Order: sequence, then structure tokens, then C-alpha cells
Amino acid sequence: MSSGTLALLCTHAPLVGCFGALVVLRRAPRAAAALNILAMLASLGAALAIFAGSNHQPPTIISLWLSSEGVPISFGFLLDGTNQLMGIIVALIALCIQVYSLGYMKGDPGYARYFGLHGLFAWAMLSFVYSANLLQAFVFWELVGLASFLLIGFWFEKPSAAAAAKKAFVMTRIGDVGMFIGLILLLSSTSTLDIAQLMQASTLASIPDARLTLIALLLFCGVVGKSAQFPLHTWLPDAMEGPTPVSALLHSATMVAAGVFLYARFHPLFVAAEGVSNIVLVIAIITAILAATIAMVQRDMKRVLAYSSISQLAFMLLGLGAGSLYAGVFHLTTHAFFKALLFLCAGAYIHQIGSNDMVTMGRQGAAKLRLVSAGLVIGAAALAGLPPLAGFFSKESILAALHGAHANAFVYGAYLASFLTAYYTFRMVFLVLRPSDKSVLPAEEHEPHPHGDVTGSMKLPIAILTVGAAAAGFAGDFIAKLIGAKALHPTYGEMAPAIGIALAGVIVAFFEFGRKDAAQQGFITRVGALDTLFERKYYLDEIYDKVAGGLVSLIASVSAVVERGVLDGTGDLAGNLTIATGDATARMQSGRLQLYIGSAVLLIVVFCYFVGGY
Amino acid sequence: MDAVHPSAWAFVVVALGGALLSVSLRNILHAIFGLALALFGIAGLFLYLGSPFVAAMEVLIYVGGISVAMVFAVMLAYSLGKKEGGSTRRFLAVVPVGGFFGVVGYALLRASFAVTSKTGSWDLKLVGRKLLLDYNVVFEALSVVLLLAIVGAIIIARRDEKTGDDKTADEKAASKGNDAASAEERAS
Amino acid sequence: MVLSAIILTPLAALFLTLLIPARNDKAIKAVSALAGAVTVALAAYVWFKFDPYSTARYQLVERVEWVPTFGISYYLGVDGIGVLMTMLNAIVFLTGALSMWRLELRVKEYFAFMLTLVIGVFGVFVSLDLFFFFFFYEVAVLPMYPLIAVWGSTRKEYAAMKLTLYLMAGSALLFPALLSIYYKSGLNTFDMVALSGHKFSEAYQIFVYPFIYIGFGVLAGMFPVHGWSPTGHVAAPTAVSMLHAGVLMKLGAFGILRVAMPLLPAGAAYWNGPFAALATCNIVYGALVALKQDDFKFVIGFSSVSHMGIVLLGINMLTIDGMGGAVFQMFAHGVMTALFFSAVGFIYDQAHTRDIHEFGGLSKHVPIASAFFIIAGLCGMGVPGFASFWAELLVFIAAVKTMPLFGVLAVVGLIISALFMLRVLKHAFFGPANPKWQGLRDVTAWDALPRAILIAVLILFGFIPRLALALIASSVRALAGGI
Amino acid sequence: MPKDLLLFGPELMLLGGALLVFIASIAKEPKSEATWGMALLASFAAVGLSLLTLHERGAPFFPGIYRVDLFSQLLKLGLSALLCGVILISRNLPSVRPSARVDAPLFLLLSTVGMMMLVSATELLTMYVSLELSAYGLYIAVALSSKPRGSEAAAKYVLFGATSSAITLYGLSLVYGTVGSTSMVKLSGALVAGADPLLMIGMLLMFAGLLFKLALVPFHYWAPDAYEGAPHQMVAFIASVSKLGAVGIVARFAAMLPGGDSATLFIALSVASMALGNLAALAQTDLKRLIAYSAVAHAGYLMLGYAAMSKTGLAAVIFYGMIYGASSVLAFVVLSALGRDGENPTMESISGLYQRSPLAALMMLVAIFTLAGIPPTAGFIGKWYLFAAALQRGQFWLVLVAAAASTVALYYYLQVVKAMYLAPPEDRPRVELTFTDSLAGLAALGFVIFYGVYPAPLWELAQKAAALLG
Amino acid sequence: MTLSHFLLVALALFALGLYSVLTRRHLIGLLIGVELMLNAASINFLAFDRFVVKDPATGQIIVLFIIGLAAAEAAIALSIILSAYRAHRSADVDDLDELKN
Repeated sequence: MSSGTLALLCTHAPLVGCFGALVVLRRAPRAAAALNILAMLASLGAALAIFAGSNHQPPTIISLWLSSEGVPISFGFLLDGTNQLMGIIVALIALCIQVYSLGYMKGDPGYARYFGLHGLFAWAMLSFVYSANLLQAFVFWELVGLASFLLIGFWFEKPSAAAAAKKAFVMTRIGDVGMFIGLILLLSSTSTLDIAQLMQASTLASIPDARLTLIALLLFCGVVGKSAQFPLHTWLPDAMEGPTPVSALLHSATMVAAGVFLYARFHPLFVAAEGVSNIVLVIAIITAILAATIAMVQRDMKRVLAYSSISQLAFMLLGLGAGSLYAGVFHLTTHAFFKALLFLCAGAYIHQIGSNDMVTMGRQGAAKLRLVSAGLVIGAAALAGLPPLAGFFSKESILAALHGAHANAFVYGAYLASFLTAYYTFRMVFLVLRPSDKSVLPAEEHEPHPHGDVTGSMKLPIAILTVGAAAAGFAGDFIAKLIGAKALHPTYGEMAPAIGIALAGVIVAFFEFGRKDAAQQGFITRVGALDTLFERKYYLDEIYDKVAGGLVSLIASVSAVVERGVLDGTGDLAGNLTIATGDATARMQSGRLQLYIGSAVLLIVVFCYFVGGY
Repeated sequence: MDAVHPSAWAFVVVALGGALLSVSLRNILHAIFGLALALFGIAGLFLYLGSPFVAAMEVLIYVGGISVAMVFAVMLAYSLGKKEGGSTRRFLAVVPVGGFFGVVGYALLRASFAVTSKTGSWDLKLVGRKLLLDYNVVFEALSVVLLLAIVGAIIIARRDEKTGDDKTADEKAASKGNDAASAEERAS
Repeated sequence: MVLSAIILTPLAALFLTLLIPARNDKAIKAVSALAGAVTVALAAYVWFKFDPYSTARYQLVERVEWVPTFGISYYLGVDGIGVLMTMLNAIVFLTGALSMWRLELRVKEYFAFMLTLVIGVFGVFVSLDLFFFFFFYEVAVLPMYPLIAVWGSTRKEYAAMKLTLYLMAGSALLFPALLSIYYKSGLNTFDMVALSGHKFSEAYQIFVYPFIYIGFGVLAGMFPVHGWSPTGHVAAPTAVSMLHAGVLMKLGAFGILRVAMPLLPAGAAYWNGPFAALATCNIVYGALVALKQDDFKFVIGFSSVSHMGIVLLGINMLTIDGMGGAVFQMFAHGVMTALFFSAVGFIYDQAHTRDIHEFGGLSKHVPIASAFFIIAGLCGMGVPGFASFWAELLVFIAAVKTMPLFGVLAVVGLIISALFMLRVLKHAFFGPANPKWQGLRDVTAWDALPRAILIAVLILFGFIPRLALALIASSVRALAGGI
Repeated sequence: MPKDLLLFGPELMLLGGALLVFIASIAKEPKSEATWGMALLASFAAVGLSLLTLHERGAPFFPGIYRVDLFSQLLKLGLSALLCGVILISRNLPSVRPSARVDAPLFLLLSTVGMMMLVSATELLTMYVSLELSAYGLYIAVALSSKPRGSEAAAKYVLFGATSSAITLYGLSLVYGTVGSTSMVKLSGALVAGADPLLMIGMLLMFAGLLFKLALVPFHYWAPDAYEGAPHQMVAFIASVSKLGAVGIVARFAAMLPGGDSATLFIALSVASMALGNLAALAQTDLKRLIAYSAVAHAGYLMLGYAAMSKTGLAAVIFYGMIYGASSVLAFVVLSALGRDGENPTMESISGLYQRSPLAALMMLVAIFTLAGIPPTAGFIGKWYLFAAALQRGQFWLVLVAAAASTVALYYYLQVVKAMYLAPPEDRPRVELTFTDSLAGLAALGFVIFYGVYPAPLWELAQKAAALLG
Repeated sequence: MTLSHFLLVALALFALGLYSVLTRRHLIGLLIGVELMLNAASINFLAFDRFVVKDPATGQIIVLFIIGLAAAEAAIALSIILSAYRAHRSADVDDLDELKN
């Protein structure tokens, strides 16, 4: 089969699964699940088959979508290195999570709908990954947003879930609007949206510098929105309202990585636009530190992992911002594995124990789940960046890239962030695996999820991902060759400080939480103000609601008043005025004959004067 | 001779005097007598304008018929008690009347007419022939108008049967008067 | 002859309806539904018969001299835009008739007035003679009054009167303008094709263009004079608001495209700045006000105002993209609003309230009916996969290119439109299931049919926009060429 | 029949009919059925003859006085057809005094004869006498009302009419003096642009009488009171036949007028009438009074046609006069059916008509749509021609004002539609349409709808007729 | 007495007639005013007939017709005034204001 049909199969198999589940098999949940898993298998197979073929084919055009101002915009596939890599990652992790969901979602009334939406997401994500032009990418970028909206709001009866879904959609849309305008400017200045063509140095050079920077910044807005970077990140923690496998798939490994993938995809453009990479680095470093500090004080395991995702995404952007495509993509790949693993472990604990709170989990004997705990430890180690595991190698490459050319403020910031990462990761591990009666239980429970013990179908994906998390580190060179970027091999001298920091983080965490009679209190609690600042997530949610939300609803109520009062008012006023003049003119007919004749003659006299030509 | 014997002014005085009387006097009966006086003056003027037959008709129908009919109507519509004229609103009427007089009067003075001198021959035969030859349609129409007026007047003024009193004498007189006038015309 | 057939089918149905005794309303409904189906078939036939690549601007032309001495001729013809609009009207007519299957109150008069409205709309879309264009334009506007005043709901008399007076005031603006074009051209004919050939003086065009634009703009829901549309929506019964928002508002935009632009290109070029500004107000203002509405239909009403703003913005860009996008948005929004209203109508007929706060968790009680509304909502927000996305895309591309300020503002409007649409979904469909609506029954197959047709159309043109865009491109290129 | 008599046919038929009615009414116990039958017969005969002589040309009797051509015969056809309509609905005249019911048709017939002569008159005296003949017929018709307010309306109508006819006569005398003869041909010769101001004043004063008949603004005062006071059928007669007659004679004079001053005068009158008529109608609840004010407004629209001073304008006026007459008859079919008890129909008494009599409701709806100028009816194409004529003279803003006025008019027209279709009938009696009522109604309805959809035949006739004028 | 004198006299009579119509309270007073106005017009006609018009007969015929018509009009007006009087118990113009606005 030609690569085009392969790509078509890979992307559209899940669509068939989604349609089957949502419309045809509404009443047969098990069949729907099976159909979707089969579809995922097919698309993984296809993705691998595309990878097996040679990776330097021209983009294949399937059909013409529309033509704007003579520029044909068509639906097609671009199958070069980065796309294939991302395609495999998405397909693999989506498959694992769907298998995992078999067990996790058993007994949920919306079982068929759940798998249908999963199929929808997979279709959108894969088509986005393989899209040949920026417009097609944007179309599926929005569809991915839609899938995330439906999946976050899966348990729509929960008001908080509905609100979270709405918040997610609106915030990502704010980013999308920026990206859309950037896309249009790009189209108007180069009159083509074909990615392969766009990435040629010649086309980039043809765009005037000021406009190129503007386009790059606007596209970066999209990335900030989708990958939950600093200003638009508050929706990701709320997205944890969705089922945990969804959080695992979308809000850690694949969907949020779309932003970073887009940045990687358009790397030449961002590099060409001067001034942009500095801005990217600044945003990334702020996000990394901010997210890490908040993760440090969270009690809910999923929230910790959510903030950790934000922080790690910032790390990827640090790598890309620093100019090394390899560092960013490598970290993206490794992060996909160990973050998915951590979420699945959290899911297993929640499934077994029924509460998100780490302390309760610890108390309820989370440690008894041998495989899951092992996965947790390996995942945590990878996340913290301990040497043999995947995280270490990719984080190293980012630090090496940073060392390269930029002001060392970013380097020190990166070191601080990786220290905090190690700290909060192992704080989580010790809280869960080494419970102690000193820590206080949470006030209320809110996860409505039915309990059940961890089934075999849940254990298998955890096992696979554990292997992935461990082994991914060594795939550095392979990835570099695949995406055609220069691999970075930091020398031992450069690696030393990173390893030291990571170990320091682990030790501090052990000291405060792991030891037998540890205080179970973070060092940050000593500085009360900072603690509450992080606890309240820098009051960002409140600020956004008051400023943005308040402003929009103020303008809205003003325009509603204008609509009711001014516009309708003038309309009704004109109506009543005419009727009033109507009454007045009618009353002119006073019924008195002599007035009639008098006024008639008077008017005739006036006309005579006028006609008589005086 | 493009002027008429100055003695015509006498009839002008009678006509205008009568009209003034009919306008100013409060009692309606006096007003009708004023009208009759004015009509006499106008009939006189017609004589000076060379059409004695028309003057005769004027006296006969207008003074004899219409004024008498009005007197009978006033006797029927007996509401002499009512106060007359007076209120300032009445005074407003001067504006349209004065305006009309001024505008048309000014136009009349400014207008120039090709006055032709004529001996004022009132040859009645000429009038009769033209009446029946050129204006025969109009003549018939006038008779239809009179028929219409008579029948209409009777029907409207007739008291409904339920009130019982018969037609007043006046009505009969009024309609007979009109018949007389039209009969005469046909005769000439 | 097929275009006359399209007009005559509802006319025949009208006579049939008048003849059928009022008692058996089933027969009356069947007649209308049948007429709907026939018109859809005819519209499809026209769609395939129309060859977008032929040089002839207007195809399937029929001409009968009507009042020769005065230059009026029964002159029908259709271009790309006409084909699309006829199909839209046929679809909304069919689904509208099917959605009113449960009507009991005075069924005969209802369908008589509705058929008159449909005849008027078909007439406008296919007639190329200025007189008949205006003739059908007014035939389409007047039945709205009895339809809303008799079968409407909240404040129906006020809404019906306000709607009719606004629209007739609009046509009062048109009357002198159209006639002065007739005389100014000196060709002694109302044939629009000939008139568009004639070159009017620049100053004259600039003088008359606003009259025609605002005259049609009132019906298209232009910003300052859109007040009638939301109140009209709220008061009208389901199928009427489907026809009203779905088709009638497109009449206004169609009028601008068919009469104002080709006949007065210099006027269009001169006035497109200010009118584009008003269109942007339409978009942003409509969305903002929708944010503060508590009644379903008010929200949809103002969302229609906002979407018509996108149409008007596209038209005022005077480029192939802009106008092509505007026409496609007319089609897509027409289908989408019809879906909206039929979904709300279904819920309202049972719940007898439209206040979104009183509902809650409707997706639990009536999942399929809520699904219809949610799909319409998503399409309204411009989510890809539905026809509206492509239309808005083209319009925004044109807008950002030619008038960046308005383009950016309009695109930002997308955020607010997402806000108000999701607010409605959150309050009414998601959230805890309100026990009060336990008794609502879900959609039966027969109810689902019209809504399913609409969704199918939305998705079909969402996945394959080229179907319609190729059709539009031919006539829009000719239009843009003129200016 | 010798040619001359044939040309005078329609008038003769009506005169003969009037004679028969008169004789029948003075029989021992006169039955209104008989007189009504004879009147109907006469009017049908008149329609027949006017159709017969439609394309005849000639000047029966004296050439200068009376001209018969397509213009006059077309109007006579219209007059007699409308007369048929009016007589059809006046089989039993509830609002007329019982004693006068026998004679009522006589006045209608004679008044129509007056109008027929008015239309053919090409000589000032003939015009004046026929004007008076038709006016007296109307005065009496209004006075026949059984209600006391009828006599008040008649008194006002007759006195206002008499004053305006006196003014007309005075104007006529000035014209006679300046032109030197009463023939209209000489008059049109003298009416060149810079004519003698006295002549212009004379013409203006003479127009007073004509405007009175058309119910145009300075002389519209009588209309509301007369419409409200007079019996329903008589009002139908005034609204349709009398207005068409006025349209005819004003058209003949307008054809003579040079442009310039008189055009601006006509425009002023037109705008004033449209404004006053439509605005005052907004405040009415009595339907006949509402129709009166709308008549004033429609006089304003007609003036648009005259103001254009062009052949198209005159053709549009003739066309619109016919259509307006038909819609008035159609409206009064329903109003007189409603006013069976002699009381005036009001917004309340018409409520729920759609249930009380669907046919009557449909007829009223079509009449309202014609008056409002809504497409399927001929009112739309009528207004279209009028506005087109005005625009031919470049009166853009005038047409805009007219269009705005007709939008305001739509408000009160829709109030009637609302009352008919929306208000519940409560316990109001069913409305019975007799056979003759429905006959007249359906004929008028057919006329209005047919010419609304396919106006060409009537329009060609109107254009040819207008060409003959002036 | 020249033509313009006659015309002025006629105009004066017309004005007085008009004044009488506008100010009289009694209905018949109005009728008197109308009669005066008609006669003023007759004077005009005969004056023109005498001084200007070539064919003298037309003017006289017109005046004859005017007199005839005035008689008919008076008859109708009087009977209507009577019926109004009978309905309103007064022949006063100001009482005729039942039909208004």
C-alpha cells in the first residue's frame, strides 16, 4: 500500500471506531470498546509501517479542500521524521490507555460514549500530526481541542467537570485565535501554507523581518494556549476533572504536547524570527519554576502530576527555544512515556482506593500494589532525571542546549526547576509508599468514581510504559537521526551538576517525608507567606476570573443594557412618537364646520399668493 | 364705450348694503331680508350688464323662491333664542376673508382685459338657440339635477311615519317654486 | 422550466391546502411535507444541472414578457449563489414542515401562510427582474406577521408588529432606490442583467448605494437596525423561526449581492469601509449581548445577529474570498440555525419554558434531543468538521488581509461566541440532572428525521466544502470582477 | 341604435334605470326589492354598453362639449362596474331610514350619471353641472342615514360642499374671463408656462372643488365625518365611484397644466395628504373613519401621479383609481355585512372574524393588503407605477416620503388584520354573507388579485387612455 | 362703471358671503353666505360677458344654469338643515360637533 493510503488508514481508523461507538453501538458498550481498540491497533500498525518505509517522500495530496484567492488548500499527509515519531508515540500511548480504560471505566453508564470520544481524539491528533499544510494542522488542532472539551466534561453531571471543560475550551481558543491570525498573515505574505514549502529557507527569507517576528509570536500564542504555558495554563489542573486515563492520554502525553510539536514542526521559522526565541525562553522558565513551586504543595496526586506536566512542557520549550530541535523532541518523547506511566499508576491507586489524596492512599495501603508501586518509583525516577532512566538523558540534552549560547540566568533557573522537580516527585513517592500517621487527612472526598480492584488489563499497559520509561533514554541518537537534527552528547563534566541537583532533591524529599519519624512537612511551610502563595496557585484563578471574566461580563451587561435601552428604546420611542402625532392630527379634526372651511380657504389663499406670482 | 352708465352705482350700493346687513344683523330673519335686498341690487346690475331676462329670472327665482323658502325653513327651525355671533373666535374669520380679498383683488387690478366695445344686444333668441343647440346635454342634465333635488328634499325633510305630522307647507312651496322656474326656462 | 416549477410547487401546495377542509390537519401537513420534498428534489436537480465552469453567468434562464411597455418581464435565472440559496430554502422548508408535525392550533391557516412565505423566498432567489425580485421580496416578508402574531409565544403581537414595521421600513428605503435605478439607466427595463451592464455615474452610485444596502441590511440583521430579529425569533413558533433565521435573513444579504453590488459597483467600493465596521459591530456586539441572555431563543437570536455580521463583513470585503465565504456562511448558518430552532422547539413544546437556568442536565433526560442542540452549538462556535468553520475561515482570511483591524476584531469575536455558547450548554445540558424534567420524552424516529437531515448537511459540507465553494466561486469571481 | 345614442349609451342606461326606479318608488306600496332589481339591471346594462363602446371615438351632441373616447369610456366602465358592486351589496339597507330605502338606488344612479358626464365633459359649464349633479346625489345619499349622526354628517357635508362649489364657480368665472370661452381646448392653449396670474388663480380656485371630491388635504375635512355618519353602502359609493370620477376629471385638468409651479403645488398637497391621512388613521377605532383617513392618504398617493405631469403619471393614476375603487368595494362588502344592525363596525366588532366567517375575513384581508400595497394584490403594482411616474421626474425624496408613509399606514392596516385573525370572537354573532354580497366581493377580489399578478392588460388600456388626454 | 369696478364689487360680495359662512351661528346663515358667493360669481360671468367675451350668449346661459343649480342646492341644503335641526334640537353650527377626531 502506498504511504498515502497507509497514512489515511492510520488517521481515519479511529474515526470509524468513534462513529461506530457513538452512533451504531450505543447500546453495546463492550463491542464499542473492542472496535475502538482494534482501530487503534490498526493505526499503530500503519504508523509503524509508514516508519518502516523510507522517511523522505514528498507530501501526498488526498483531495482539494478549498482554494482561497487562487491558493489551493488541500487535505494531505506529510510523512517526514518528526511526524512519524510523533505518530508512533501518539498511537502507542493511545492504545495502552484504551486497554487500560477497559478496566478503569468498567461499569460506567457512558462506556460506549467514552470509547467513541477516545476514537475522536485519536483521529484528530493523528491527522494533526501527519497534516501536510498549516491550515489542515489548524483544523485538527481545533478538533483536538473539541475532543478535550468533550472528554474533560465526560462526567457532565458534575458541575465542576462542566465548568472545567468550558474553561479548557475557552482558554485554548484564546491561544487558537492568535495562531489563526498568524496563519492568515503567513498565507497572505507567502501565499502558500504547505509546511514542506514553508520550511525552505528561501520562503522564510522572502517574508519581511518585522512580519516574520509577528507571525512567529502569534503562532507561539497557539502553543502557549494548547501546551498550557504561563499565562494560559490554569485550565490544565482543572482538566483533571476528567477520568484519569483521559488525563493520562490528553493532558500529559499527547494533546498538550501538540503545542510543542507544532513549535518543533516550525522550528526553522522560529529560529529565523529573531527576538522570538528569547521571549520563548522567558515564558518557559517562568512556567517551569511557577508550576514546580505549586506542585510542591499539592495534596491531590493528579494535581501534582498536572503541574509537573506544565513544568516539563516548559522544559521542552526551553530546549527548543535554545535552538536545539533534538533536545525538545527527545524530552517530549521520554516525557510522554514516564508521565503517562505516572498517571496510570495514580489511576490504579484511585481505582483501588477511591481517593485522589496521597496521604489517604498511603494510609489505605497503596504500597500493597506491587507492580503499580514499582512503576511509580521508576516513573518518578525518570521524571526527576536520575541517571539510568529516560528523563535524565533528555533533561541533560536540554541543559546542554541551554549551556550553549544563552545567558546563564536560564541555566540557573533550569537547575532550580529540576531540583524542585526531583523534590516534589519524591515527596509524592514517599507520601504514597511510606505513609506516616503524622500527616493530617483531607477534609472531603470528591471523586465519584466506582471502586474496583486493579485488573490485568490495567497492569499490562503499566508494565509496557515502565519498560518505555526506562529504555527511552537510550533512543537519543536514533531520534536525532530520525528527525534529522544534531544530537547533543553532554560531557560528564556538564552532566555532573544536573545529577547532583537531582540527587539533592531526592534526599531533601526523603529527609522531610521518607524517614521514619519525618515531619511530613515541606521546607516551604517554614515561610508561611510563600506556602499559601503556592497553595492558592499564585491567586491566578481569582485574578483571571475577576479581570478577564469580570471585564467581559461587564462589557456584556453594558451591551445588553444598550440593546434593551438604546436600540429597542429608540425603536419603540419612534413608534410611540408616531402614534402620538397620529392622535394629535386626528384631534385637529375638531368637528367644527367653520374651522374646516376657514382653514381650507386660508390654505387656498396661501396657494393663490404662491401661484399668483407676486 | 367700455363703461356702463354711472347710475349703476346705485344698485351697487343696494347690493353691498343688503349683503352687509345680512352679515351683521344678529337675527336670522333680518339676515334673510338683507339677502333679498342684496339680490335686488344684483338683479339691477344684471340689467346694466345687458341681460334683462337674466335679471328677471334672478328676481323671480332667487328673491321669490329661495329667500321665501329660507323664511319658511327658519320658521321650522325655530331657535331664535340662541345668542348670535360675538365670540372672538368669530373675529378670526377676518383673516381668511381679508387675505382672499387682498390676493384676488390685487390680481384683478393688475390683470388687463381686452375690453371690446359692444352694443349690449341681449337678443334672447340667440340665447335660446345656443341653449338648446350647443348646451342641450347640459340642459337635460339640469333637469335631472332638479328632479334629484326635489325627490331628495322631500325624502329627507319627511318626518318619519312614526312621528305622525305631515309635510310642512313650506316644503311644498319650495318645490313648486323650483318647478315654476324650470318650466319658464323651458318655455322661452 | 425547472425554476418556475420550484416556485409553482409550493403555490400548488398552497391551493391544495386552501381546498382541504380544516378538520383533517394530517392531510394538510402531508401536502406541505410533500411539497418540501419535491422542492428539495428540484433544488438538487438544479444543483447538478448547474455547470459552474460554463461562461454563462446565469443558467436555466426563462423569460416571459410581462408588462412590455413598462419593461417588466418574468425573467428567471440562477447563478452559483442562487443554486445554493434555493437548496437552502428547500431544505429548511422541508425540515420546517416536518418539525411542525405536532401542531394542532389552526393548522390550515398556518401552513397557508408558511407556503406563501416559501413562495416569496423561492421567487427572490431565482428572479432576475428587479420588479419580480421586489414583488417576491415583499410576498416573503408579509406572512411573518400573522405567523408570529397568531401562533407565537412571548409578547407575540409586539414582536410581530415590530418585525413587520422594521422590514417594511427597509423596503420603503428600497422603493425609491430601485425605481430611480430603472429611470437613471434609461434602458426602460427592469432586467437586472442588462442594468448591471449599464455604467451609472459615480456620484449617482455613491448616492443610491446606501439606500439599497440599508434597505436589504435591515432584513439581514445589520447592526443598528437588528432589533426586530431577536424579539421576532423569541416570539415565533419553531418552524417560523427556522424559516425566519434560516432563510429570511439570508434574503437581505442575497439582495445586497444580487442587486446592490452588480448594479452599483462604485457605490460598493466607496461604502464598504463604514459598512464593514458596522458588520464587525454585528459580530462582537451580537456575541456580547448573547452572553447575557437567559432565554434559549434569545441566545440563538443574537447568535444569528452575530453570524449575519460575518456574512455582511465577508460581503463588504469585495474580494473573491470574502464574498465566497459570505455566501457559504449564509448557507451554513441557515442550516445551523434551523437545527438550533428545531432542537429548542422540541424541548420547548414539552417543557413550555426556555429559561436556561430552569433546565439542568438535560443531556441526562433527553440525550438525543440535547445532542442535536450541542451539535448545533459546536457548529455555531466554528468548530471544524461543520460547514460554518469553512465559511468563517474564508471570511476571516479575507477580512484580515483587506481590513486587518476589523478582521482581528471579528476573529476575537470567536472567543466571545465560544463563551456564550458554552455558557448555555453548561447551564442547560450539563450539570446535575434537574428532577423536574424527569418526564420529558426523548426524540422519536419521526421527530429525529428533520434534525438528522440538517446535521447530515452540516457535516457533508463540513468535510467536503469544495462541493459548494466551486459552485460559488464562478459567480463570485464575476461579481468581484465588476468592482 | 344610431351611433350618437350608442356613444351616450351608458348614461342613457342609468338614466333609464333611474326613471324606472322613480316610477316604481311612487307606486302604491313600493317594494325596495323591485327598485333594487331595476337599479342592478341598469348598472349591468351600463357596464355592457361601456364595454361595447370602449374603443369608440366621437363627440355625440355638440363636438366641443362632450367627448367620448377610450379615456372616458374606460372610466365609465370603471364607474358602472363599481356601481354594480355597490348596488349588489345594498340589497337591504339597514343603516338607511326605512322610508327612504325604496328611493336610495335612485340617488346612486343619478350621481353616477353625473360622474359619467363629468368624465366626458370637455367644456367648463358641462363639467360644473355634472360635478354638481353627482355632488347633490351624494349629499342626499349621506342624509338618508337612519342614525341622528347621519344628518349632522350630511349637514356638514352639504355646507362644506356648497362653499367649495361656490369657490369653484368663482374660479370658473375668472378662467372664463381670462380665456374668453368655456371650452377646455382653448383653456389648455392659454395654460402655457408664463400664463396670466389671474388665470392661474382662477384655475387654482376651480381646483378647490375637484380636490374636495378627491378628499385631498385642504378639502378633506368632510371625509371622516361623512364616512362615519353616512350609511355603509353610501360610503362604499363615495369611496369607490365618486373617487374614480374625481380621478378622471382631475386627470383631464392635470394633463393641461404646465409644469413648474403647479407641480410643486401638487407635491405639497400630496405630502400633506399622505402625512395627515396616515397619521390620523393611527388613532382610529371606528373602521369607517379609519377607511376615510386612508382615503385621504390614498388621495395623496394619487397626487404623486398628477405631480409627475407626464403620460405615465396619468396612466398610473387611472390604473390606481380603478384598483382603489375595487378594494374599497371589497372592504365595504365586509363592513356592511358587519354593520347589519346599522351600527358602525369597529375594531371590537370585527374581532374574531376568521371564525365568524372565513370568506369575509379573507376578503377583508385582501382588501387591506391592496390598500397597504402588498405584492400579491394590485395595490403593489399600482403604487409601483405611481412611484415610478414620480421618479421619472426625479422626485427621489418625494417617493421616499411616500414609501415611509405607506409603512406607517401598514401599522393601522395590520391592527385590523390583528383584530380579525387574533382576537377571540367571544359571543359575537356569525357574519352572514348573502349571495349578492359574495358575488360582489369575489368579483372585486378576483379583479384585484388578477391585475396584481398580471397587470399588463389594464396598464396598456390606461396608457392608451392617458395618451388621449391634454 | 368699468369692468374692474364690477369685478371688485363681485369680489366684495364674495368676501361678504365667505365672511357670513365663517361667522354665522345659524345654519341657514351659512346658506345665505353661499348664495351670496354664487351671485358674486354670476356678476363676474355677466361682467366678462358684457365687456370681454365675443359671444355674449354663453355668459347668460351660465348664469341661468347657476340660478337653477342654486335653487336645487338651496332645496337640498334646507331639507338637510331641517333634518339636522330635528335630530339635534338646534340649528346652531357649534352643536354639530358630535363627529370629531
